[in-house]
Amino acid sequence: MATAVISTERKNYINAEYGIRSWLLTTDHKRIALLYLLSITFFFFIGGFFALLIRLELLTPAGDLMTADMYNKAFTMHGQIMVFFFLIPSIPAVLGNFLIPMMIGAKDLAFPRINLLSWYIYVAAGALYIYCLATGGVDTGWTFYTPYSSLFSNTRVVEAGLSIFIVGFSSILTGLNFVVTVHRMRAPGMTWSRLPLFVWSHYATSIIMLLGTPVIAITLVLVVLERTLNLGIFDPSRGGDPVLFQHLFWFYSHPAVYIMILPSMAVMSEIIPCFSRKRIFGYTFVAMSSIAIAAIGFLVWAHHMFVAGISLYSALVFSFLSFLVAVPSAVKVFNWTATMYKGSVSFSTPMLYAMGFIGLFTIGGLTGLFLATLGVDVHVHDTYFVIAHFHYVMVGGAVMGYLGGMHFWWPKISGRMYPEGWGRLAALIVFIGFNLTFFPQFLVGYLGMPRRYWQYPPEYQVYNVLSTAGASILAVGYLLPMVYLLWSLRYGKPAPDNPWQATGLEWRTASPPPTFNFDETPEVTWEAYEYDTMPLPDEVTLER
Amino acid sequence: MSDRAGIGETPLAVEHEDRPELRHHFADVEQQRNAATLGMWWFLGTEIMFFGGMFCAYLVYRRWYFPEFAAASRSLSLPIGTFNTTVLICSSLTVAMSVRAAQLGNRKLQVRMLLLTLLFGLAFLGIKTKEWGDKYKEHHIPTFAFNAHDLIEDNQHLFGLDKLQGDPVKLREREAEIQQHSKIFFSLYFALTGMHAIHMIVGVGIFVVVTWMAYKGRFTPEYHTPLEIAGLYWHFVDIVWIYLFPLLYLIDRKPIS
Amino acid sequence: MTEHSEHIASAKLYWFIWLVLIVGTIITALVARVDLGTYHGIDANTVVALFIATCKATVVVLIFMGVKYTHEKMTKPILIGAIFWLLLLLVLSLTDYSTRYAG
Amino acid sequence: MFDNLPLWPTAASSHARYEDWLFLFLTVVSAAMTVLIFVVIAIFAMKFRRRHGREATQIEGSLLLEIGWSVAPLGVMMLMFVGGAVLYFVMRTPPRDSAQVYVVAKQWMWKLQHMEGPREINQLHVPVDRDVELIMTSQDVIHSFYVPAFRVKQDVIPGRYTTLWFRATRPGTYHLFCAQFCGTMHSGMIGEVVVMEPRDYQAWMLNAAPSGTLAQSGMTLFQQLGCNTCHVSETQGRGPVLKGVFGNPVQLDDGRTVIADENYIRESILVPAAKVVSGFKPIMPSWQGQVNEEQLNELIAYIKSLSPAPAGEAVTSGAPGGTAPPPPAQ
Repeated sequence: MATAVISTERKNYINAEYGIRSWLLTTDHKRIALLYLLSITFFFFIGGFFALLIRLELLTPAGDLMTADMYNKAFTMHGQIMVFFFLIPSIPAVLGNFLIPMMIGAKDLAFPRINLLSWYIYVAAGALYIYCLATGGVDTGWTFYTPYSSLFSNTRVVEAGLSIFIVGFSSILTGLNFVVTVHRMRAPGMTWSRLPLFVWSHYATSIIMLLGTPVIAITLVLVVLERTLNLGIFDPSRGGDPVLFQHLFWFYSHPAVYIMILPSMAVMSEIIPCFSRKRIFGYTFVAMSSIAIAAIGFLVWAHHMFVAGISLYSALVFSFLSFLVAVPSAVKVFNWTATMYKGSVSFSTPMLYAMGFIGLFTIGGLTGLFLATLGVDVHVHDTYFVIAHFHYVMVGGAVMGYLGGMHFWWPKISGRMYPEGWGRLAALIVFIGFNLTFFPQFLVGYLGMPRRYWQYPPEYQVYNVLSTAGASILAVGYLLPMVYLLWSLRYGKPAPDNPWQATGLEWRTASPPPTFNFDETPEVTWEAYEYDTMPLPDEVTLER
Repeated sequence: MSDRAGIGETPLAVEHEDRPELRHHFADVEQQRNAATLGMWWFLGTEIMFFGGMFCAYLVYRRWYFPEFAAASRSLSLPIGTFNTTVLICSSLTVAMSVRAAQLGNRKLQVRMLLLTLLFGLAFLGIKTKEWGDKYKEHHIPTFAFNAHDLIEDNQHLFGLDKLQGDPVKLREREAEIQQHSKIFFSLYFALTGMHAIHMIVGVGIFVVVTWMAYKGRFTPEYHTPLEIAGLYWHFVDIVWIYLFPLLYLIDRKPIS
Repeated sequence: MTEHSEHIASAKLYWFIWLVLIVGTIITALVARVDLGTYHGIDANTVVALFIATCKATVVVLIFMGVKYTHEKMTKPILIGAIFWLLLLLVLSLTDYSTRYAG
Repeated sequence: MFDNLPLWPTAASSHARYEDWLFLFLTVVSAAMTVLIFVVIAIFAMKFRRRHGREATQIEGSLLLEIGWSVAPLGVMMLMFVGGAVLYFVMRTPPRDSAQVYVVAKQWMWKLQHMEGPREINQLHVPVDRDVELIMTSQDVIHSFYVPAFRVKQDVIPGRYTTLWFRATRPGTYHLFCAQFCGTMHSGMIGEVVVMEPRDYQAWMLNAAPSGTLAQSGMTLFQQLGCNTCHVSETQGRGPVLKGVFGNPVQLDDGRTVIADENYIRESILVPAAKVVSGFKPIMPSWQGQVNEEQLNELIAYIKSLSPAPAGEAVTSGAPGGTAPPPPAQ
């Protein structure tokens, strides 16, 4: 029966070829996106497992669940895995990879084989990291601060450093591919001002990947050499300056935050117009704010170092510049909100994630101002206030965007509809669980609880208990989509080509798309987000 | 910013039988070539930042430890350094010439120029190896029994050691400092020239392939993109050396009064 | 979409550039041995050496790498952008290092 | 459990008050913005909810609005910048006449040394209403000195000194944390700052001092390390007698003469073979890596104390107190 069905079924990128070889040697950007999806999900759950260990340990003030060394390794590997193996590749390598060629009307990325190579590099780096983890792990904190990492730590710093060095190349190659694709592969009529904002944001992200990643790559090489060959570039006992390491590290790692959040903003700029049935408010400003964030994001790195022993003058300069980067982020938030004005707003799952994103990102962004304000940063730096802040941006922002995007494009990727009711429930659970986990951390941070503490004074316990409780809710919120999205692969309703009646080019081809995306190269004669020309989506399709 | 938008009107179904080098997802050779060169330029931008991290460290320590950097820089051989720079410049010329030969469709000249490029590239690496060997003999390689005693002997005045003769404790401390700080110079020297050499080795590898392709007659006046982008890479590596030469060899070569 | 017509530079020009580069290298090496003095704490020898290096790099980029003749509009912005980014790294780091022990 | 649900940390220093006001200002602005965004989203979501095929009104955007909501926040943020910069400037500029305390951080403890002599571990006693400047360095990795109640924090870096100052305003006992991850027992690198009324502080100082002059600790250490088995007091052992050595010339076995100052003593402990006293064999082991900076200071202080105060008088080749100079033993 199955064969008969398939023979009549349209050929798409999934059923075009069969067998493991057809996946491992594919150069189809959509298949590579799925390979990335599998691998980053794997790392997300490893990273999440470490998060769970951390939260359980912090349930009580005493260090009772794990030893101090285990705890230090847990938060280090939670950070490194989540940052380098999940967040940085998440939206770009999965959704970006899948969608950018389709959104601009191309058959593939400019360099399909390099795209596959970048996945193999990711896998190689991931394997090395797993080896590092299995043979004892690493305990330096995700920041690798010298001289602890170069001289004092007895853990597998070399393996971890090399693995992150390697995964950097995966990121560089992805960025290179995106930039060239956007420049060279656009379909006729797809001018820069007609580009979906998703593409604009990814273009900005790619610039950061290209110009920032090499700096951390060489810095980590120097740390590894320092550890293995006894160089002294970052070691004060041999005339080096440990603060120089921090400069070079944050030169990449601050912009890396924008590598994580910009793609999520990219997703928002697609979802919000679609579910408000409106052209996005201030297209040019939203597009340019992405570029501005990428550019100004490089000028603010030393705000991670206000108490690290940099000069007073330097701190003033970096504090000032840090405030500037808040402007384009604020512009985006205002524009998304304004997009809903006089729209026709529906509460579908992606839109729920989007509204959650705006709220949480607002809190995450505003608390960033506290950290840019010099006198306040002195107190809250390296406390749970910082932890809360960047989780609001990276989990409340980046992960919410990722989940929203996964739901939005799931029908396109899989050709199936997910169960809408479950989707909304999961979005709600994630929102509640997230706030319960991380809001108490602002309070306990202002009270002075330092980060990376395995045991802590008992007066901080209440907040930690709340946080752990929230984390368990959050865990349910993350597992739920896993379950019903997998379920939908088999039992979900077949998705129409354009279930949301969205305007992007990716919706003008089949779900799932054919191998070369379009049967005929589209010619674009319309502006982006022309929702007045689209009919309202069929409500019956939306409700399961 | 509005450079030409991509794909032409060619329908997807048309396979490009007449152009074996054209990959399926491009509309025409022109687009493919533009994509490749653009990709290489962006990659070179990445490379600038890759070396940039080391240049940043270099700048900081050169300001901090100028006498040590100057003395250590003097211990590098200026004639060899200058000669090696000219070798690399010659290789850049032959690369440019080989691209030109491809544009003109002259296969013989192309191959000859590429072989010369390989020769110059290997010569550069050989001379570099010799320099490193000398540094090894002088105990100037960090880690391997590093000792900057000769620098201290030769540069008493530069380090102000002559003024410390009456104070053996201070003298000894200063000497220990000089050991450390010149080791930092050599750490950076080996990091920078080592990374440059790795790029050279990769470059030689790429050019072996390109030379083979040229020999097989793959390049025509219309299509020689691999040669072209390999050339861009080679020139970039040359430019890095053009900066490394004054930054490492010529920190302070003024006659000592 | 016309077939791309590449500019083919003359062999003479390439040889001339080669000569310029070689001469530049030799001048750099010779001038380094002459004390050009220090002005406002800036060592003139270093300035001259880096100036010559920049000239050499510029002609390599313009002629050998063909930026002078390219139809590609993005090459120059990329190049200038990357150099600018490098300067950002160096200059902003130096805001710390040049003032750290000032107060 | 809710008995100890603090919402605001104790403010016990001159910086804390300003910092709290600044923080409050930021919180109010942020809360207002957050509420505004949440409420607007809620209103839009409700009011423009899709029902009965409601049609959206297409709006392109508004330049005026864009400029407005770029510039207005920037203005407010400049207030924040100036407020924060002023406070930071004050924090980074210690008053001239502050009492100085030396801080040495190491994995995983704080060692504090008052100029007046008392030394403490993981505890810092300071008088109320007095400017105190900490001059800090680390023996190993980067640490960070953090007292939440004072709202001060500064990384402590090996190989250089960083400083931090505060004026405690309220007596009490406050947390001292290490805020920069420094290895296994990072979270154990905690202590307390005890702020006392001046009178109590004086009393504490008097009590603390006797147990802790540097020289006394040095003597204890001298015995613990077994130095006294060779450097016997009064009679000649395998090593030279140290009484009266400090500040005086010492004849070396290569014929040179050096003055036994701090650096000489330090070197002789760390690299004994460098300058052997004439008449002795270079048999002393090196203590490099076995005694730390502080212990060196203690040992030097002890050896100093063995020489009577007006050292450096014309004592040619021997020590006061009738001890014979070491006999040449070639």
